[in-house]
Amino acid sequence: MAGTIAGQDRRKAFMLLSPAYLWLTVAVFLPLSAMAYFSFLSDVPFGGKDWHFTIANYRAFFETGTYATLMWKSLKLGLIVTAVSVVVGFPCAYVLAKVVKGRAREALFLLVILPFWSNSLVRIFSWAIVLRGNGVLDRAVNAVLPWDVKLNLMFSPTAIVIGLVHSYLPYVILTSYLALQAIDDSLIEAARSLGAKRRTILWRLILPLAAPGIIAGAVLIFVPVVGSFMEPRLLGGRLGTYYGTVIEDQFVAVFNWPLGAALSFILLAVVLAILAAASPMLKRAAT
Amino acid sequence: MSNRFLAHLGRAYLGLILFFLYAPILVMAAMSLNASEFYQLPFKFSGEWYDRLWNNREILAAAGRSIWIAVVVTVIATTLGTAASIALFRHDFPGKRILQALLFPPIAIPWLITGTAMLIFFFGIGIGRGTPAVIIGHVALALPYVIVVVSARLASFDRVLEEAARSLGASAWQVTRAVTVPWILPGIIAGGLFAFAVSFDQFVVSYFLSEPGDTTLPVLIYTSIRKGFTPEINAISTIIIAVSMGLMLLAARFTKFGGDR
Amino acid sequence: MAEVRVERLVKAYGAARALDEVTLDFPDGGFFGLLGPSGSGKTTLLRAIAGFVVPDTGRVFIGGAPVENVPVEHREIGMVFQNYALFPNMTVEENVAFGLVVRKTGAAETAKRVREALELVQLGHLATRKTHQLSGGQRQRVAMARAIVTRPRVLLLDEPLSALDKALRVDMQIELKRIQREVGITTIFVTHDQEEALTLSDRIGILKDGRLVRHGPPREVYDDPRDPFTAQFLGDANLIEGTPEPEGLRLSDGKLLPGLKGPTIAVRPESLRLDTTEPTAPFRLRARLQQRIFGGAMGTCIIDWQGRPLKAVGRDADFRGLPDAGDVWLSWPKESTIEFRANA
Amino acid sequence: MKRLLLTTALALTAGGAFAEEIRVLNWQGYGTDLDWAVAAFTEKTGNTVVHEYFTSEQEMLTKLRTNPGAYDVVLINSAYTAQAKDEGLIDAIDTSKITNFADLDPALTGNEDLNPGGQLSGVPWTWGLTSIAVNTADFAEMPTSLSVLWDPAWKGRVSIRDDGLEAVQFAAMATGQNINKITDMAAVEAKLKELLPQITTFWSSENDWNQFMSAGDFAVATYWSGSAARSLSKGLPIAFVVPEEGAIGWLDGLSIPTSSTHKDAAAAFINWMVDPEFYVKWDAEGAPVSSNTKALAALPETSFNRQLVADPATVARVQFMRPVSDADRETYLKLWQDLKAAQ
Repeated sequence: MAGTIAGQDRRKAFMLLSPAYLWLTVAVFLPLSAMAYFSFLSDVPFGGKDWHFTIANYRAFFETGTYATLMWKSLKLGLIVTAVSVVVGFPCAYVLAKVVKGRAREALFLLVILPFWSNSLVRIFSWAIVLRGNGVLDRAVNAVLPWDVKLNLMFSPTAIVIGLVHSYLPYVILTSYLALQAIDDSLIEAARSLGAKRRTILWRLILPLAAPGIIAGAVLIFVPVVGSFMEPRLLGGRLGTYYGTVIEDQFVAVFNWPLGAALSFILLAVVLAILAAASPMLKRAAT
Repeated sequence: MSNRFLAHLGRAYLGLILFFLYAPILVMAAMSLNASEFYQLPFKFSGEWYDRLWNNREILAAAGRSIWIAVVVTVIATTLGTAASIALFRHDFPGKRILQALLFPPIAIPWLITGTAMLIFFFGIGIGRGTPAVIIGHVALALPYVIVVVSARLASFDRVLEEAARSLGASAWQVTRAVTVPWILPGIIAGGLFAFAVSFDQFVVSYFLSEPGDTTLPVLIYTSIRKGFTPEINAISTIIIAVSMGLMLLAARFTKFGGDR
Repeated sequence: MAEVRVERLVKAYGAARALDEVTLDFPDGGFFGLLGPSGSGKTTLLRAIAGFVVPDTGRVFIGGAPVENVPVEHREIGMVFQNYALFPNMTVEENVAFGLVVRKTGAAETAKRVREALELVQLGHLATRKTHQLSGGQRQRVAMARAIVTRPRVLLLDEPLSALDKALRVDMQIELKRIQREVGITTIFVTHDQEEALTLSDRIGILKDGRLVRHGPPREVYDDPRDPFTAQFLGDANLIEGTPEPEGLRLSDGKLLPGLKGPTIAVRPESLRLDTTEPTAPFRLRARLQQRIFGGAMGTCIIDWQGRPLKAVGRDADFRGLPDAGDVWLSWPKESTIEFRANA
Repeated sequence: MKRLLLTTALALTAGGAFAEEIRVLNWQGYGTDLDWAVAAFTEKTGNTVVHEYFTSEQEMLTKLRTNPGAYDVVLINSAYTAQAKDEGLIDAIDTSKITNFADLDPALTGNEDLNPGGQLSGVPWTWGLTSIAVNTADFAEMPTSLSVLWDPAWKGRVSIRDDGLEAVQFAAMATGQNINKITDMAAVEAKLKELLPQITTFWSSENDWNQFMSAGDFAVATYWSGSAARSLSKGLPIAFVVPEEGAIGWLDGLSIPTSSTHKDAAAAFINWMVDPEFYVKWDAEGAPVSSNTKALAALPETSFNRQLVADPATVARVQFMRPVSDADRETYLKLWQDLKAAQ
């Protein structure tokens, strides 16, 4: 008899939860399973093609150094972009959360996260206009400096990093800001009353307390950057071949979906391994 | 170094970041008013690209489709996400932690992988590419954002209010509607705005899932960038950024995103 | 209005039992106080009656009908929560009207009953206020009005006055009693404040570790607590232990208390008399006065008897003749001795 | 509104059929998507045209494979026609529906690459050259050799298309080989390895090319003859060069996908595309060489194409692209990918 109300309770939870999970099943879990299946095929199983099961797609990754090189290149890009975003974004979040007060803070905060609602592709393309040789940046620099400068940052890894940092910086600012704002000012005052220096307060108090926010932001940046292909293509020029662009090619041009699936799974495994290694910190971030 | 000096330094830094964030957007807007088709400098003012935009059926259709899809995605993702957040907040059951963790693959897996996986799956089961596939994908990507934002708001909700309402005879649905939802409404609105932004700006998943001739604006922009780009794209982007900023400012008046006290 | 009965209610959280075989009747129209230390299960019992807690086994009846499978919203109860749980997004009026609105009561009827309920709690003039603009006492009244406006069969109060300061609490006790009498509704309330329980209730129940240890009218329970825990929890009690002998209770100092069974008896502090000379009363002990505490009209003496502290309370005037410290005689009338049933 | 009604009425009567929307898959800015041409077609037949673009033949094939039913007309380089036919992506052409067919150059309609299995599967449309174009602001004297791509003086201002096959073919020409029968792959690889550091970025469309060229990013880049004509007419300071090593010749055909649901309208569109009326006007803006002999005859003497075709020395140097075997293509793509990845 006690079971009925508890049972109803469980049914209600189930009814509220099931649409979301059903959706994720159709949109994420089943597709990932389908992709796992595909990664072991020799060719796409439609259009009347011959196919059989094989592990050749995974072997391809290890047979030449090409894919591993690109994987490392993409991981490095992810790390650099994440690091730059955190180093640039955290002080910005700190100023917003702890220095600026009142309505100005609200307005500035909005300004920082507003680019979220503008198209990231267009922003990347804008960088192309800015960075291009004889483009806006070169002209601006030459207008200020008396001697002739040719920066021509376009089509270089630097251009890719600039574009990606620009795209993802608001994430780390947002998460750090929320974490910093939750730190009670009286804690900082208490530390100062105990004679702590600014630097000590930063390292011993603020950074540890804000770490969950910083890490959450870092994950939000690292994951998409490792898989990015559009930014390297548009800003990287001949240097714009990354792991993501190779996967894109398999799906869009070469039509070797099984190889693309296998390459995707290897990337997924690497990303999940990295997230797992960082999970003790992530757990703190989740709570 | 005095506190005041540091505060000034901080503000200057903030200004620098804002400049970094907005400079390319401004350049883009400026180029939509530049006469040269090839973004040549020096700048020569022209409203031609806006004129041409009004006659560009393809861009306008893609923009309309993007907005339409984003609205549908926002409604679905906000509804599902809010329901799930409330259930996770209200009920305790075995396996809750695992279920919660399962909500986040869309964030923890690069979009490239989710997008290509969806392409394979939808192709395999016959849905194929097209708007339904795009909507299914976008909702999945937006869900975690809605759940995070709504759950954060729910965390500050006193459950006794729900009990009070039930003791007064309100059914679970009435409790949700009259007490819980009004309280978390700012969270729902913020979550909805995120869902809209995720969908409207989503390129990767749309790129793999949208059907030729039926693409969303970001996909059209990407193909245009790679296959033939005119400043009409700058024009439409400028309009969109201006409109979305206006909407955001409006929304900001009603909800406080920064959690400002 | 209806009587409430719970039968052999059990609720366990892991190994701990919040309710352990509790059986209790709450008479129709009565004001029943549930009392106990924190963690004794009193709130769990109240929430089980309300329906927020689903008991593992046992039954709950309201108005004679079993309600274990009736969800909260259909139990026709009114409840006042510890911090009132007023809906922050609604005005006073809207809060009070909520129960009627969800029942789809007509607009005119709703308005009339809301007005009546607010009049009853004397808040008619604040109807359109937002709840965060109210003082603690006003909130408490709104919560009351909201709970009774639906004319529930039972009114459940969860520490309704604990959030108020002392002076206000006393006022509200009187107010609560008045409202309950006017409405005549079966009321069950939870408190850890024994004075409040004694003041308000016409019956009380005392819980310990999930078990109901004693229940009945307050005076009866106070005068005859039947077990040491009740005696000590409700009011104050000096416990005295000894060895039962055929002619009486033999204490550790060799003294015999004739006619008492033991092994434990209790004496209320206010029943103890202190003298410097040996009194004639049959129950008297030699002890040592350790400290006299001045408390205005009333005073308290801390006494050491056989290494065990005892307490005596009386008018300050009664203690005037005593030294600040030193040997004294304790005595009490035979009829003030509390004997426990367990001894029988 | 009145005009709209009128055109609709006209369209309905003129076309004699219900107006259909056909989808064309082509390179961006390559003839089929000219505003006036599409408008004229709609006026003639009542059918409307929507475009979709690709940036490589590989992508074009994959788009056909993964979007059945999405396209009605597709432009396929004759080197790829057989592959598309083999995969069942395109149908044989019903030449009776193309009234201008009789005027097409029989050498082209009979081209064996367009007739896999002896069935015409792509209507020859245009042909042209892939060679190099230079920025005349940088070159006082026109280069005569492909080696200009490897010239250290232009390091960082060279561009080619991101296409494995084409890259390999250019390297083959530069090493004096036949592009259709490459024997010394090691030389090709070494040559490409040398070329990559020269490159600033890859171009992927005519529009792209124009933007980079006008921004000064390119000094010398591979280019298509038809596109060069168009860029010239838009006023870009460039010159199209056929170096002594030769140029890649290509023949583009228009095909109808098997999955098309508007085959009659598609045929009508192809017919319009080989119509002299269309071609003469297109050539004025810059176009490749038409397959229609009447159309070519109607060109003015000064036409870029007339001059190009007129020089027998140039024509002799052209190596026409032939279909590539699957194995060779895989080798080329792999080589190209590995070289790019190593950058």
